[in-house]
Amino acid sequence: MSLAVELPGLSLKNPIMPASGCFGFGREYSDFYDLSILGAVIMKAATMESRFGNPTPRVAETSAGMLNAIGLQNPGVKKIIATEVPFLASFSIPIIANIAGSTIEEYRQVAKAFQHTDQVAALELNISCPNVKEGGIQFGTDPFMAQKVTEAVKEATNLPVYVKLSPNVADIVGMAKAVEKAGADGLSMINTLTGMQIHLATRKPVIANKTGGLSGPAIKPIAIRMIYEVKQHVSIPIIGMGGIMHAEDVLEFLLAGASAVAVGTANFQNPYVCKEIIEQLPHTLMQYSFSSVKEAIGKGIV
Amino acid sequence: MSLAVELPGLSLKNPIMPASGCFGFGREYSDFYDLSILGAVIMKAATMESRFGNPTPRVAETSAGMLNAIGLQNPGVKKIIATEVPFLASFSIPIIANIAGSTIEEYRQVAKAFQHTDQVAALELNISCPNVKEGGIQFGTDPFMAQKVTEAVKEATNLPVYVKLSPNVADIVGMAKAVEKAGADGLSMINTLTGMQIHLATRKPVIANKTGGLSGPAIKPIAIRMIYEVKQHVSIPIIGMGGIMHAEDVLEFLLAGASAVAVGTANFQNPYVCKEIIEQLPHTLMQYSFSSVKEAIGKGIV
Amino acid sequence: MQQLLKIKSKQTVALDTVEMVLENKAVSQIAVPGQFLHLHVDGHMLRRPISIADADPSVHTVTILFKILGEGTRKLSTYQIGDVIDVLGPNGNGFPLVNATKNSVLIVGGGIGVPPLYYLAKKLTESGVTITAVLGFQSKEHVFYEGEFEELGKTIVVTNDGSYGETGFVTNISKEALPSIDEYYSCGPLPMLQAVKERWNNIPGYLSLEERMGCGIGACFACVIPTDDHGGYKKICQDGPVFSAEEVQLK
Amino acid sequence: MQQLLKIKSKQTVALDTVEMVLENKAVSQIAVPGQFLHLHVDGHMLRRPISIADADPSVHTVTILFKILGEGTRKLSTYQIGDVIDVLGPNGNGFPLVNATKNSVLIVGGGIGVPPLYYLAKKLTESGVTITAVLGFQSKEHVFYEGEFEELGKTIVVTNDGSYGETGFVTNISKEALPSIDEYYSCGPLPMLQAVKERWNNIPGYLSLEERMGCGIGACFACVIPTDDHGGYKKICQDGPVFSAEEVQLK
Ligand SMILES: Cc1cc2nc3c(=O)[nH]c(=O)nc-3n(C[C@H](O)[C@H](O)[C@H](O)COP(=O)(O)OP(=O)(O)OC[C@H]3O[C@@H](n4cnc5c(N)ncnc54)[C@H](O)[C@@H]3O)c2cc1C
Ligand SMILES: Cc1cc2nc3c(=O)[nH]c(=O)nc-3n(C[C@H](O)[C@H](O)[C@H](O)COP(=O)(O)OP(=O)(O)OC[C@H]3O[C@@H](n4cnc5c(N)ncnc54)[C@H](O)[C@@H]3O)c2cc1C
Ligand SMILES: Cc1cc2nc3c(=O)[nH]c(=O)nc-3n(C[C@H](O)[C@H](O)[C@H](O)COP(=O)(O)O)c2cc1C
Ligand SMILES: Cc1cc2nc3c(=O)[nH]c(=O)nc-3n(C[C@H](O)[C@H](O)[C@H](O)COP(=O)(O)O)c2cc1C
Ligand code: FES
Ligand code: FES
Repeated sequence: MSLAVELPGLSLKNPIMPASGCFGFGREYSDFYDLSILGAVIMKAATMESRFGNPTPRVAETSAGMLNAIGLQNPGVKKIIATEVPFLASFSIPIIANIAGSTIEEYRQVAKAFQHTDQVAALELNISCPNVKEGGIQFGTDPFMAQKVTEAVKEATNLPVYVKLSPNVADIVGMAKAVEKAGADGLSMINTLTGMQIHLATRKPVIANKTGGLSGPAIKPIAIRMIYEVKQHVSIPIIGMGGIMHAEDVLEFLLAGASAVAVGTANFQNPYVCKEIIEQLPHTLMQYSFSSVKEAIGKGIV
Repeated sequence: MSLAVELPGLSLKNPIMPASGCFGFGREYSDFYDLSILGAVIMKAATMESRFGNPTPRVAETSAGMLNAIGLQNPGVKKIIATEVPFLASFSIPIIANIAGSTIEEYRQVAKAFQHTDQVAALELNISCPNVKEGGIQFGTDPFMAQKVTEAVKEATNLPVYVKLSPNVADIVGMAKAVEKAGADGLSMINTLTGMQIHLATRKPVIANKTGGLSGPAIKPIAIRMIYEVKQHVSIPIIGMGGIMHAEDVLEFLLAGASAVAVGTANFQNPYVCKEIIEQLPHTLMQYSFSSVKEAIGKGIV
Repeated sequence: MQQLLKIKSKQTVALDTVEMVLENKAVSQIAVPGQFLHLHVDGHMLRRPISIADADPSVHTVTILFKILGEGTRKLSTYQIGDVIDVLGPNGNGFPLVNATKNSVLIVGGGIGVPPLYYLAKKLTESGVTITAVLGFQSKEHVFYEGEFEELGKTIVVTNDGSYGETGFVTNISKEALPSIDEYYSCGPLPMLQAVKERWNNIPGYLSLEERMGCGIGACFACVIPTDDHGGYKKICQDGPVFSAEEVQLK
Repeated sequence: MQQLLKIKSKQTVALDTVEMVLENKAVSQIAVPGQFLHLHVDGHMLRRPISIADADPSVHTVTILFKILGEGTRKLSTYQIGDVIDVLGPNGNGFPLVNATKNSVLIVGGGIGVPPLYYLAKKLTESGVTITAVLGFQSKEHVFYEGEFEELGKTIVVTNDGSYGETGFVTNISKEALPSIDEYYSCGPLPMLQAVKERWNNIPGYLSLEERMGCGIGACFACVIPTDDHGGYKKICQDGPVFSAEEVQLK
């Protein structure tokens, strides 16, 4: 049973990676299991300077999901390269750096900064974080802006660039095509849907930032639909995510057209989830008569 | 404890009504309880001619939600007026007719047809059904088209018109403003989010129509967010819906800015759900120190 | 109607196949063969339709059998004796019980379509009808209720792989192996029902159909089946699940 | 670490307040006062952080007390003796146990902030420290563990409405009613902690803080608290939940 997948810049021994922002820089989860079993790891978003992020509360629980508005808290790209990348590199797995910014210029700078390490295999361009006020949102919902920022980042780096799409749009195919045209090497989808919860006793939003990003199994049908639609209109590979909890979910994403997947929220409920999925995946593929991961990609498209 | 709410054309003794498509024309649920306790009832979508709808399977279960692609099956507006409206009218509750069509002309005709009964109190303009292929989707995601169809329907009827918005858009406020400008008397939000589920064993979408509309508690945070945002930018009232299961959910919708609510998917799990919510609501309001429904509307907006 | 049914006994009768005897007076008194219960399973949005496999009003019991297929039935199989299940039902219309002149009836069941036919067969034999049962299963470990049917009439078990009884499909049974029959009743997977309808197209037959359901009571239009090519339809949950073979189009 | 803890006993100790004694050797051996368990509750996406209220390695038990507030704690309260809870923990750092020279310690607890202080008070008295406990509750029916604290030292119960003990807030207790103290430890709602920090700002104090959590282990940045005005921060789940009063900004 071969779990391996080849993507631009990424030789994955299996298609499972923790999603950005849901695994920090891996330190805490390395206490639970040996991270070298992972297909790859996607780091928490990096910005040029360190950011504190949003006020708390930053998370809320919803039915089969959660809201978060961390607000891109991170120690800044230099510190990430100096201390976090080497730590992750010690596990000999491909490292994907999630990059964010408030302006196209910041995106470009962060991308450039990652040229100063050879331990990062690819960039994930986070144009879809709904929790940054200065501009993040418009990059992710306007195809023209998405194209601009993708072009700028492609110019600044020689690493493959996976553009992470926002589901908060009417036409996901249009967004995907725009960034493909701009040179994206792959797509990451989906980021969170913008949501809100109101606390009855205090009569105000639970999340201090008011709105937050909805993730978890609740959004899986939306992720599957968007990947299914986009797969038929682009020729770059898709890293799929949104609500994955089990190996069966991974197969559903592969069938919809994802070539690899990221697991986010599930890590909070079960810190071993990536490990368990990697162990279970061969059995699940076999159960549904597949002899490799590659064979399943896009097979659900009718 | 006053539960009453006054909306354009609707004197509601309480803010609870079954959502369109989730209660048929009330006949089946009238075996479970006396429908006269309801604040109002929203009928299943009416089109000009009878429609068979989509092939089956038409529903699938998801985490804390479901997908449906019924495809506007209905006996046509004439038959609805002849047989269904009189049945519902016997319960002396305001009847809201949900109208749909493939063209602006069909919308206009259906709206006009409802002039032939005086038993319908308002129209709910379904511009957001994701399951009609010929055009429904573009009315719901393009503010210009939404405005056009709203204007056409307003011209064709003297009943108040509630425009039901699709959540499958990047800018819900823009949609709301467009239909308000076009003369909408109120808004209904939200309709379902487009989703998909892939059946692993058969390797194809569970729903014969491939995609379906996601409803249920999974989408509640998105509904709350959209209502919260829209409420601050329009002056017409909002009928809120999306994942309501309990009286607490109703209060959350009121706090977000809804003036009344509709309960959809929950009816399938618990046919008594509207009745139970109506009975529970006064206690819930009291528990959170409200002395009427009206008092709670929009109180969560900070 | 909505009722609470208490689990009185529970046993595995074949591979992944669970029989539960449930207690509820009202349901046991009104249930007719072919009707189903729409079961709420904890943590699941939609209810699961499961046929009534037997009912005994004298001891207030209703029996169901289900196959563990997905998450809902898996969860249901973890329920313990004494636990209570919230159901809507009995829903739908049952099999029309034949009038006395039709005295030889064929019962054709496939896999988890067998359970409703057991209650039917019991009621038919009680009213003096002779039944012959052809029961198809994937393989030996899936076979159940053979003994129960044998007590009621001639019973032929068929397995697809030949690991038990006859080999092949229920429609492979030769004419000679069957008595002359006046009417048939069938429940099972769609391809089987299509084959059954074709093979016995010269005699009246009744089919019990399955479809994914929302409400289970006729309100949501999830479970329709076309009755003609002009938009005619029936709802499986409300007008069925049993239909005369002529009445519906099996796509 | 992830562990399964079996419920050994369960009782309601005050209005909506449940005490559970859980069995797990490893956790009972390493838990220190102030640490918490991150509990998985069936059907809930996020885990619930609950403090360790006591631990006894000799019988492998860990005690928790929780207030039924929302759906997760309500569900947890329906768990039965013998059921098993999946937890991460013990998480975070505990209270720094004072050195022997500091021999008079004030314990200030508010509501469901009282439980971690009980385990702390036990450990402190075991090492020869004199403790004085001021425990605040909403009203009489919310009071719990008064007897348990009295066994360890002078204990003053305060209720907001005066229905039991002193009336008002924990910070209303007059100087005269308290011994001279070297250090304080506090856990409770934020406004109480602010008032405590202000009132006893002349002596070293430790506060146990609460925040909504995602991972509970330091990976998601959900539970940060500012340490200065220049972007400095700590994570409550990993660096806390106990902080020296000087170290953190209580907004
Ligand atoms: C009228 C009727 C009577 C039935 N009687 C029986 C019976 O006696 N014993 C038995 O084992 N099964 C019976 N079935 C099939 C049974 O409903 C499904 O096997 C069951 O719903 C699957 O649920 P799950 O949670 O295991 O699967 P999941 O895949 O988790 O279910 C997801 C959703 O799909 C629906 N679904 C999946 N498969 C089917 C199916 N074949 N038919 C209808 N809905 C489906 C579920 O109800 C649920 O809403 C009957 C179906 C119908 C319509
Ligand atoms: C370090 C720490 C120790 C705690 N110790 C205890 C204890 O010993 N006993 C006790 O009763 N409570 C304790 N709490 C508070 C407890 O975590 C919440 O009361 C509980 O999570 C509420 O869950 P719920 O399902 O009842 O509420 P819901 O409102 O359904 O919870 C929804 C979400 O919000 C979170 N949440 C809600 N209120 C709080 C809160 N006050 N603090 C943190 N998260 C919250 C929940 O964890 C969950 O993720 C502690 C909190 C922290 C951070
Ligand atoms: C707490 C949290 C923090 C996140 N931070 C980031 C981030 O920094 N950058 C990013 O691109 N996505 C971020 N995401 C989105 C996830 O990477 C993922 O796209 C999304 O959560 C859907 O997957 P899931 O349902 O498996 O969590 C975050 C999600 C969560 C829940
Ligand atoms: C089976 C089903 C059928 C529906 N049919 C219609 C419809 O005909 N017209 C319409 O405007 N909305 C229709 N809806 C959408 C609901 O009215 C409602 O907006 C949506 O389901 C969100 O509410 P809920 O989560 O409470 O179900 C349908 C929803 C479901 C689940
Ligand atoms: S399941 Fe709703 S009409 Fe049959
Ligand atoms: S809860 Fe995730 S960092 Fe503290």
